[in-house]
Amino acid sequence: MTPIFGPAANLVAKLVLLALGGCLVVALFIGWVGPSTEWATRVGYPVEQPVPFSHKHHVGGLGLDCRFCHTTVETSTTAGMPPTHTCMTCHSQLWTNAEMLAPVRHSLADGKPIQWVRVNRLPDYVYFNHSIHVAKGVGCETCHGHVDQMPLMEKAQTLRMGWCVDCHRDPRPNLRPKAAEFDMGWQRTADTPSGDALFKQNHIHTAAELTDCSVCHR
Amino acid sequence: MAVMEPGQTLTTISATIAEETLNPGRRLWWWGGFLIAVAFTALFVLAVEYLFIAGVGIWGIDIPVAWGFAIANYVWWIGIASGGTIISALFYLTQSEWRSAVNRIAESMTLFAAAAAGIMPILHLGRPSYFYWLFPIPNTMGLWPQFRSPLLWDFFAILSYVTASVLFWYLGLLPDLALVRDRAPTYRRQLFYGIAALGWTGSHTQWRLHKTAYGLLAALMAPLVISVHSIVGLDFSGGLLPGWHSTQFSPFFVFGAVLSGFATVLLLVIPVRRLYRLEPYITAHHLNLLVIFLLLCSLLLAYSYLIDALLPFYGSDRYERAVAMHRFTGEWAWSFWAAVVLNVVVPQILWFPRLRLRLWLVLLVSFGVVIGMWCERIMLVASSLYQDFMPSAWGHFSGTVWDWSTLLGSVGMAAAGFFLFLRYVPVVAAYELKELLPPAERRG
Amino acid sequence: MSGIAAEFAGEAALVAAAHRLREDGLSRIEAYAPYPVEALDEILPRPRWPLPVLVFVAGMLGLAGGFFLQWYGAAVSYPINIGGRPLASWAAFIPIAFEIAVLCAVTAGFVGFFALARLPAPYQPIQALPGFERASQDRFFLIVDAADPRFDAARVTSAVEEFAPCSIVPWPS
Amino acid sequence: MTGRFWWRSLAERADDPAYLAAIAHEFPEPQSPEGVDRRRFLQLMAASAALSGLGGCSSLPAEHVVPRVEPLAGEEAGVPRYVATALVQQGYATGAILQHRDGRPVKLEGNPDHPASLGASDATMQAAVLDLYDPERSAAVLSGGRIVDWEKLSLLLAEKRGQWAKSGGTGLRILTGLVASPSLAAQLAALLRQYPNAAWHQWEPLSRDAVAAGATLAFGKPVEMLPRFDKADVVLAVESDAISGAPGHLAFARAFAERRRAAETGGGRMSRVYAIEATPTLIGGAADHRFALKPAAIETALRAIAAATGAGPKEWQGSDRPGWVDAVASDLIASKGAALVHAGPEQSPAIHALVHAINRALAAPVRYVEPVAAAAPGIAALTGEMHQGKVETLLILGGNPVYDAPADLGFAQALGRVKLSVQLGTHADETAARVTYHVPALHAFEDWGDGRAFDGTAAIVQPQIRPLAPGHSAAEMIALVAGRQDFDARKQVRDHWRQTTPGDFDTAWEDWLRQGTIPNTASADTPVAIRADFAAALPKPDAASGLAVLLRPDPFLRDGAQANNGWLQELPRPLTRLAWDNAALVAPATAERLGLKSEDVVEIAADDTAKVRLPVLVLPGQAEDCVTLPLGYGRTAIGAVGRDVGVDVAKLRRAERLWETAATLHPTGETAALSMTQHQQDMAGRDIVRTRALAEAGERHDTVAASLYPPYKYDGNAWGMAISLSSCIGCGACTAACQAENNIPVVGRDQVMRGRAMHWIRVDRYWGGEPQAPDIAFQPVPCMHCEDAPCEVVCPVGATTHDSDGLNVMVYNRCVGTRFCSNNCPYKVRRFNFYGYSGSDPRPAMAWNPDVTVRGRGVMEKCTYCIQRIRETKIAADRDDRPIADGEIVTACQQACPTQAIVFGDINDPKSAVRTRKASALDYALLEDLNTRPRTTYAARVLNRNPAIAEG
Repeated sequence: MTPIFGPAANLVAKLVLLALGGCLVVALFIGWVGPSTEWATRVGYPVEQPVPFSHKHHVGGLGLDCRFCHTTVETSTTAGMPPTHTCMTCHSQLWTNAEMLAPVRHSLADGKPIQWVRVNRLPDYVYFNHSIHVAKGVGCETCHGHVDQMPLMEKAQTLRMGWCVDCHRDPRPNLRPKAAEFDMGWQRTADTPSGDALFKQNHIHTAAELTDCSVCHR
Repeated sequence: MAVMEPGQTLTTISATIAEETLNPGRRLWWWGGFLIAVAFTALFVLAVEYLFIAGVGIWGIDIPVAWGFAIANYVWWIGIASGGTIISALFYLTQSEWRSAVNRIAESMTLFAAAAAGIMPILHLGRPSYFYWLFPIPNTMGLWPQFRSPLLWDFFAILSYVTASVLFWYLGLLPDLALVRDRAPTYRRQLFYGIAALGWTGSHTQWRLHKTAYGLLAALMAPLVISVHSIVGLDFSGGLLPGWHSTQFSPFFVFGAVLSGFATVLLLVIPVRRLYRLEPYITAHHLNLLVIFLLLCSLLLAYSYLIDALLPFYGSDRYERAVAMHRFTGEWAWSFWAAVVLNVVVPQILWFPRLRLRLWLVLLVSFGVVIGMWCERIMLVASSLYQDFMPSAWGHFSGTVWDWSTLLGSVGMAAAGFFLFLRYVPVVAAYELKELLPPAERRG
Repeated sequence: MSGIAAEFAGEAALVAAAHRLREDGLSRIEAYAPYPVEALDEILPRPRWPLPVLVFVAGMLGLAGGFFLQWYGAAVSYPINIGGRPLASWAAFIPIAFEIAVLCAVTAGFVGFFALARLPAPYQPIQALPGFERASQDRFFLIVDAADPRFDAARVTSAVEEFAPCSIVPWPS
Repeated sequence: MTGRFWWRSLAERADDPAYLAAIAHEFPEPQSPEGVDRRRFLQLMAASAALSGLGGCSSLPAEHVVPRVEPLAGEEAGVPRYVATALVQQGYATGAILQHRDGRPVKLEGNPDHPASLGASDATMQAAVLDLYDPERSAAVLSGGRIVDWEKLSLLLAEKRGQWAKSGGTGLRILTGLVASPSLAAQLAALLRQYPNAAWHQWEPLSRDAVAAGATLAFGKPVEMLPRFDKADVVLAVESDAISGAPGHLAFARAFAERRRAAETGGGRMSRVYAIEATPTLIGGAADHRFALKPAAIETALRAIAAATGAGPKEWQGSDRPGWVDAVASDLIASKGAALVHAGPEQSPAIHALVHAINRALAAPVRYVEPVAAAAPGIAALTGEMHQGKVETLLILGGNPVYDAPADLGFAQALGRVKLSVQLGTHADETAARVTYHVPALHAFEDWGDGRAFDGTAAIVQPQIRPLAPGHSAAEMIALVAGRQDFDARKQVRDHWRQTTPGDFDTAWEDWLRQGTIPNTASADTPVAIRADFAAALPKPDAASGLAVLLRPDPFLRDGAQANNGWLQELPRPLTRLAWDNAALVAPATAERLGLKSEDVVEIAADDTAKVRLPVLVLPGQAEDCVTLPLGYGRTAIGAVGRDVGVDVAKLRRAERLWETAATLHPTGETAALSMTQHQQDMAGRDIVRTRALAEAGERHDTVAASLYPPYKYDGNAWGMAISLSSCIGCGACTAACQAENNIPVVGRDQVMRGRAMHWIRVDRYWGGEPQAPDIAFQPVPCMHCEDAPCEVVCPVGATTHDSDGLNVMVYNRCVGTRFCSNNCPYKVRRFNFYGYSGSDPRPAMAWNPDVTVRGRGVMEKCTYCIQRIRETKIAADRDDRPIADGEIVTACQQACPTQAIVFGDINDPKSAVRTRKASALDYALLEDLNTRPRTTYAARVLNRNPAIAEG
C-alpha cells in the first residue's frame, strides 16, 4: 500500500498540536492579562470634554481646594459636580471672552446644563459613597490620582471590583490624616500616624465587614 | 447462546464493519430518520432562540416550582447517557465478552445523550450567558464559585464526565478508524480517516499501550459514572425539601440512570442490528443479557421507589408524608404512577425467557422505560416542589408548548448526532470482535 | 528501521515465529496485528511503561489540587459566610475534588497514551510495505530490525520460513 | 501606525449614534412577553441571530454627568429630601411625607405628626406615587375625543360668565366629591354667592351618608363618631371599617393594635373584640369572636343588644336570639365606660342609630365631632334636574359619575341633556367620553391645596414636583367660572388661611409646610344627646328575603378611581387573595346549596337591565345567602393597566340603597379562572400561625436548636425583625410600601396566575376552624434572614451570602438564575424575574428608587430588610463616629404598618425594641424544626375569647 501521508505529515501533525496548544495559551493569556491592560481599563486616557477644563491649572496652578467645586464630597454619596454657577463665580470676572469658555457662558445664558463626559465610571450595580471614604481617611488622590497634573481629566485607577476589594481587605496603606486628604502628592513622613493608628482612630470596620457584599451591592 | 455466530473470520468481520461505513449504499431509512431528527433539531434551535430572546418565563415554571422541564430533561438525559459508560467501562472491567459487540453503539449514544444533558442546565439558567461563572477562573472581581452547592458539584461532574466520555470513546475508536482508513477506496476518505486514525499501525507496542490506557480509563470511568449520578441525586437531596432530602437519592439515581441507559441501548441496538445486518455479532445472547440487566435495574429501582414511598410513613416528618401523599394522589400523581407502571411493573414480563426474545416486545418495554424515566424525573421535580412547607405558598405547575418543544427538540438533536455516528463511524468495535474469535479461527 | 518483514495469515504462526526469533536472541522485533495479540506480551520485549504511575500521580495531584482550589477560594481568597457553614467545609469539597481528580487522571491517561505511543504521526513508513493495509484487517506482520546486534538476514529468513509466512521481503523493499 | 491607534479608533466608535443604537438593542427584551406577535417574533429571532456574534465587541458608550446650571437651595446631590404634604382620599386628608431624590418624589411615608397617619400609611397612599407617574394620565383637554386648546374652553367659559352674571348662574351646576378642603369649600361658597341660582352637589361613590343619617336619627344632627380604641376593653364591630377604610383608620388601627398585643408586652389589658358582619372585614379577622350574619339579622342582634344595655325598649330583645347575643351584651355591660360599638358606612342608618344609642348607654369611649366635610346636596337631586333639562352647564370637578353614579339615576343619559358639560379628571375615563370637554386634572403632588383629617386637623397640600403634564385643578376651574383671571394656586390657599391666622403668617405658613399640619385646627367635641323619640323613629327593619347582594368597596381599588394603578391591582386582597380580579363572594354553605364552586360564572340580576356576570369565589366567613360584589372593577375607559380588569358591579347600585340589593343568582355553566396568589386556604394542620389563649400567653415554649456547625459570631450589629401576629390586621400596607421602596415590578394578571407575583413580603391569610364561622389569621412573610440559610448553600456562584451583621443578602448582579435558592427556601419568599418585568413595568425610569437595583431578567430577588436604608444609616453613623440608635433604621414595611406589627432593629442591642419583642414568651420561629435559625420571628397570635361563648 502507498502511505497516505508523506514524511512531512508527522511534523505537520506536531506543529498543529503545538499550534492548538499555543492558541490555548495565548487565549488564556489574553483572558488573563487583557482585562488589566490600560486600554481595557481606560486608565490614563484623557477624556475630551465640552469645555477643556484643566485640573492641572485649577488645582495645581491656582491651588483650588477640591471641595470648592465638589461640594458634597464630605456629606453625600456623590462628590457633586459644580453647577455652571460655580464656574461663573470666577469667570464672570476672568477670561470673560475666552472662546474656550463659550459653552459655560451659553449654559448660564440658556439655562442648559453642561454635559460633561464621565471619566470615573464605576461598574454597574455598585453603590459608592464618597462621604464615608472621606470621613475614614481615604484621600482623593488615592482613587483619582494626581489630578493636579492632569490637563484633561483621566481615570487613575481601574475601579474594578478586585481593586476596590483589595483596599477594603486592608485599607491601612491608603489612609491619610484628615488634614492631608485633599492634598495632591502627599507623602507619608516620619510624623505621620501609621496606617494602623489611623485605622483604629477612625474606627474602620474589619475586613470581614468591609468585604460584605451589601457594602457595595444593594 | 454464543457471543458470535459461527463462520466469522477476521476477513468477514473487517469487511462487514468497514464496508458499512464506506459503502452504505442508498439507505432510505437513514435519510428519513436523519431528516426527521434534523427537523426536531430545528425545533430545538427555535425553542432555544426564543428562550434567549424572551427568557425562561416562556416555560411553565413559577414560584414554588422554579425547576421544571429543563432539570427533568437534564436528569433524564444524563441517566440515559450512563448506559454506554456502564456497558463499555464497567463490563470491560468485569471482562464480559459480550460487551464488545454493543459497546460502540452504547458509547456513542452516551456522547449524544451527555451532550443533550449538558446543554439543559445552561438553558435552564435565568442568565445563560453567565454560565461560565461556575468555572473557578481568575477574574477582575476576585470572586469564586460557591463550592458547597450541589449544582457546582454537578457542573464539575458533567465537565469530567463529558470530557472523559469523549476521550474514552475516541481511544476505543482509534484502531477501527485505522481499519476504515486502510480499506478506504478514495483518497479523500483515506485522508479523512487517516487524519482521524492519527497514524495507528497496529504495532504490538501500540496495542500494548492501548490496552493499558484503555483499561486505566475504563477503571476511572466506572466510578466516574457512579459519582455523576450520585451527584445528580445530590442536586436534589442536597436541598431540604420534603421529597428531595433523602439519603437514598444517590443510589436511587444510579439505579434509575442505568435502567434508562440499558433501555435506550436496547432501543438503539435492536434496530441497528437489523438494519446493519449485525446479527452475527450482536446475537440473541447479547440481547438476552441486556434485557436481564434491564430487569435487574428495574428491580433495583422498584426497591428505591418502595423505600421512597414508605420511608415517610416510617418516620414522623409530616412534610415528607404530605409530599408522599401528593405523589400518590396529587396533581402530578400521573407522573408517579406512570413511572411505577412503566419502569417497574411492565418490565416484570421480562422474567419469561421466551418473551425476552420477542424483540418488538423488548423494544416496547424499553421505550416504555425511557418514557417512564422521564415521568419519574418530572415527578421528582414537580411533585416535591409544588406543595412544600408553607401551605400559603403552594402552587401549580404545567409545561408550556416551549417546554415540550425543548424536550422533543433535544431528542431530535441527540438522534441527529446518532445518525451521523451511524453513517461515518464503525458501529461495532471490529478489533474487539476479532479478539473474540476462537484461536484457531484467528487467521485471514 | 530496516530489516526483514514477514507476513502471516494467522495469529498462531506470528506468535510462533516471534517466539522462535526471540529464542534466537533477537530483541528488536515488532509485530503488527489487527487486534492485540496477548501471547506476544510475554514474547516481545516488555518496556516499562510509566502510564499507570502517570495516571495515578495526575489523579492524586487533581485530588489535592481540587481540595486546595476549593479551600483557597472559599476560606482564603474571599472568605464569605455561606448559610452559617464553616469556611473550610471540607466534606462539601469532596465531590468536586473527586471529579477533578478523575478528570486529571483520565486526561493524563489519554495524553500519556498518545505521548508514549508517539502519536499522532500520520506518516508511518511501514505502510509502504506491500499488503500492509491488511495489518488492520486480517494479516499479521513481523518486522526484524537489521540494527539488532544478532541480526543475520539469512538466519532470520530461514527461521521465519518455518512458520509458513505468506511472504518474506526485505524491508524497506 | 501603532496598535494603540487602532484600539483608540475602535473606542471612538462608541460615540457613533448608529452604533450606540445598535448595541442598545443588542438583546432586546420584549416589552410584553405574551404580546409578541408572529412578525415581531421573527424579527427578534433574526436580529438575535445576527447579533449573537457581536456580543463580544461592544464597548461602553460614553456617559454624561449633567450638573445644574444654578444650585438649588437646600438640595444636595445624592442626598434625599423629605417634603410634607397631605393626601386627600374620599374627601379626607392624611398627612404624608415624600422622599425626593434629585428633585423627584419617589417614596411616600406617613407623617408622624399628622393625626390621621401617625407615621403609617396604607396601600392606596403608597400607590399615589405611582399615580403621579402614570404615563396614561390625561394630558390634554379633550372634546369629542379630540384634543382642543385650553384657551378655547376658557374663552367659552368666559362667554358663559357673561350670561351667568346676568342670570345669577341659572343652569350652572357644579358636582364635586366630598369637599373637606377649607379653601375649596370657601371658594365654592363664594361662587354660590356670586351666582345665587347656581348649585353645588357632592357625590362620593363610597358614600358615608348612612353614617350621617344614623347620627341624625340618634342625635338629630349629623355628627361623626370617633372611637377611642385605646380606652376600649371590649369592642363590638358591626362590619366596621374602623381599621380598614374609615377616615382616620390608620390612627384607629394603631390604637386598636396596641390593646391587642397587650399580652406580648405585658403592658395593660388586652381588649376583647366581637365582630358581627355579613362579609368578612379586617377587624372581623382580628376579632376574638366573629359572627357572620345577614344584614337583617345584624339589625336584629343590635336591637337585642340595645335592649340588654338599656339603650332600647325591652321588646327589641326578641325571643329567638342566639345565645352569644346575651354573652356579648353582658360583656359590654360589664365593661361599661370601656366598651364601644362601631359600624361601617355600608350599614343602614338604623344600625348606626342603634350603635349610637348603645354607645351612649355604655358611656362608650368615643368622641363626637361636627362633620369635617362641607354639606351639599347629592347626586340624585342633580340628576333629576339634568333629566328635566334644567342644567345647562355642568362642571364635574373630579370624579367619574358615568361609571360610579347609582345606575338607577341614569346619569349618562341625563348628561346628554346638558348643553355644556366639563369634567376635570385624571384619565380619559367613562365620563370624559360623554362630556363636552374633559380637562386633565393635576395630581395632588403637583398642586397646592389643603385638606382636613377625620378629626378636623387641617394640613396644607403642597406640590412635590412641577406638573409632569399640563393639568388643571378644581380651584382653578372655580376661579375661571368666577371670572378671576390671575389665579395662583399657592396664593389661593395662602389667602384663605391668612384670614384665619393671627400674627406672623409667613412664619406660620413655613411651619405648617414643614410639619405637614396646621396646629390647633382639630375639631372640638360636640355635645350630643339621644333623641327622645329615637326608638320610635327608627325605621322598621326589612323583612328578610332571599339572596342579599352586598356591594362593597374593593379593599384597594376602593371606588375604582385608582384602577390604573398596577400596584393596587396586583396587591392581593387581604381576605380573598385575589389580584387583578373581582368575584362574587359566596359562603361555603350557600355555594353548596346552589351547587356552585369557585370560578363558576354566575349571573346576578337585580332586574331585567341590571345584570352582571362574574365568577364565584367561595369565601369562608361570608354570611349565608349573601353575595358580596367588590366595586371598582370593570373600568372600560382608563389606561391600559386598568381597562377591563374584573367586572363592573356598580350597575347594581341604587341611589336609595347603595350597598345592598335583592337579586337573583343563576349559574351560567361557564367557568372563568380567577387570579389568586394563594391557593391553599388553611394551614393543612401545620404549625404555621400559632395561636394561644390569653390565659396561656405567658407560658414559655423554648426549643433548643442544636447544630453540627460551629456558630458564627455576630459581634457588631445583628439585624432582626419581630412580627406581632396579634397586631397584624392583614391590610397589605407593608406589601405596597415594599413594592414602592424596593422597585418591585408589576407583572400583570397573566403572570400572577402563573404564580409569578413579585412581592417580597406577602401577607398570608389562613382560614381555621369551621368554614361557616372560621378563624381568620394573617401572617406577613418577608425573608426570614436565616442564620443557617438553606438558600445560600445551594447557590453555585455565591450570589446569596451572609453579611457580618447576619443579613442574608442577594447580589443580583452575581445571580445566574439557577433558582435552586428558591426551591430550597422553606418559606418560599424568593421571587424570580422570569421575564424582564422591570422593563415592562408601568413605572417610568424617573420613578424608581435610585438606591435599589432595578433587577433584570433572569435573576432572583427577595426581601433585603431594606439593605439600602441599613447601609445609608450605617454610613451616616460611621461618618459621625457614633453607634446606630435603636429605631434609626426603619424598614419600608415597618414604616408603613399602621399597627406597628413589624419591629426591626439590632438584636445585639439589649435595649432595642426588637429585642424586647423577641423576649416575649410568644416569640417563635416559623418552621423552627428546620433549624434555619431565622432572624425574623413571630409573636404568636393571642385570642382573648369570652369563656361564656367559647364554652357555649
